[in-house]
Amino acid sequence: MSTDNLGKLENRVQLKLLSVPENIGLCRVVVASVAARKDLTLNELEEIKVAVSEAVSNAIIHGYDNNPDGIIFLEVKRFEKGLEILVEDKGKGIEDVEKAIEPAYSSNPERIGLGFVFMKSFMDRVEVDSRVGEGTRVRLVKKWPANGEEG
Amino acid sequence: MSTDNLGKLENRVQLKLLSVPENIGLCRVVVASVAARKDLTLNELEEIKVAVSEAVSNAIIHGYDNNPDGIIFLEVKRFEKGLEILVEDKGKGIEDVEKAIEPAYSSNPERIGLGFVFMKSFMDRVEVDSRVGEGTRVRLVKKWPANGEEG
Amino acid sequence: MGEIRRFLRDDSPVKVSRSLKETAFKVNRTKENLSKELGREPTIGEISSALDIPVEEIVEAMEAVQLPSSIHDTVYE
Ligand SMILES: Nc1ncnc2c1ncn2[C@@H]1O[C@H](COP(=O)(O)OP(=O)(O)O)[C@@H](O)[C@H]1O
Ligand SMILES: Nc1ncnc2c1ncn2[C@@H]1O[C@H](COP(=O)(O)OP(=O)(O)O)[C@@H](O)[C@H]1O
Ligand SMILES: [Mg+2]
Ligand SMILES: [Mg+2]
Repeated sequence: MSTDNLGKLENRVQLKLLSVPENIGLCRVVVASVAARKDLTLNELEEIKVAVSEAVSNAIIHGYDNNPDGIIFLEVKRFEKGLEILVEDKGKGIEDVEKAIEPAYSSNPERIGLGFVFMKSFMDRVEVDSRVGEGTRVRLVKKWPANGEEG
Repeated sequence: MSTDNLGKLENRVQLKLLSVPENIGLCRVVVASVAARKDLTLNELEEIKVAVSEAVSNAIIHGYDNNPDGIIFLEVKRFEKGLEILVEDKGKGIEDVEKAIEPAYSSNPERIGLGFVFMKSFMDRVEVDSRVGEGTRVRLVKKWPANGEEG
Repeated sequence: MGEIRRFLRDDSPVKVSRSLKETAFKVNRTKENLSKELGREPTIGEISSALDIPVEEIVEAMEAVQLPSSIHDTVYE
């Protein structure tokens, strides 16, 4: 697990929720409210929300095979210089992480396999830690961009 | 602790957050997104949000004396027939709960002492469990009102 | 305690929250106007001060009018 120097911790929220699809929206709202700094643009906030949706929907769809009784852990930490998000499930885990994060790879032939591509393109750091039969943890880091007049 | 027959559990979310004022808004949003699935009116949803704000701001202001390092626990459970909310702090606790919930009582002469009045008027059940030096737990229950055609 | 229910009565169902939709509409319009004016995308803070709407409300409104919460929702449903 890498460290990023993100400065002082400003807020920290941890959630434990059921793996039901409606909680994807809840995770988006929670992350957006913690992240919503005045100097972000709406597009940047939207990108962070998309990255979180992808990680949480993976936990539900793949980690727990759409079983609504699974538990998802979400942690959001806002620092002076950026945001750190952890999404964790105790589901089936990923056999080959390298392959899973390849663009257009999906273990389900009906899916498009772009979840990790979105996470990587919208966040500054994406780390996947997974063990078969134990679960998966995705760490997402976004450094605050320099926006606005000072930008 | 009383039991209410609220039927089948539909969603459950647990949060652990820092006692910073910005998290009052976060708790409102979380409760609103879990609650908003039902045939509630905007006004009823707004009342639930007010009750949660009062409980969470009490934890911050009284429980932790505005110290931002305290931990607040929020649990929201949506059942078929109603909503259950727990707000917990590990702060200073309440010496005399009976007195604390009296209308217009506040331990701080500059405050108006209507927090519990709002909670009681907007929710169907308000229970306070507190121990000096250990903390306070407030349980709020709202039964879904009979709105619309079935009403 | 009925007098405590001092809020503007709004008995419209939650799912079609008109006020949030209106906020989202205003936010999008202001975002476009400010983009032209500034020659870049405005920040949430700039939109918030232009409309005099708190950041928290902007965030909530933008989420409320969101389409599928993941590109996967369509597949999932
Ligand atoms: N939380 C998870 N648990 C188990 N497997 C996962 C998890 N997240 C991702 N995967 C695996 O990684 C693959 C690629 O994920 P992704 O890029 O989001 O594409 P997609 O979701 O469309 O399959 C998935 O098909 C799945 O096999
Ligand atoms: N979480 C808490 N921890 C400690 N004391 C509390 C807590 N919640 C309420 N109290 C006590 O109960 C009193 C009444 O609360 P409330 O009705 O919300 O009025 P107010 O917040 O305006 O004082 C407070 O003044 C405080 O002494
Ligand atoms: Mg995916
Ligand atoms: Mg109070």
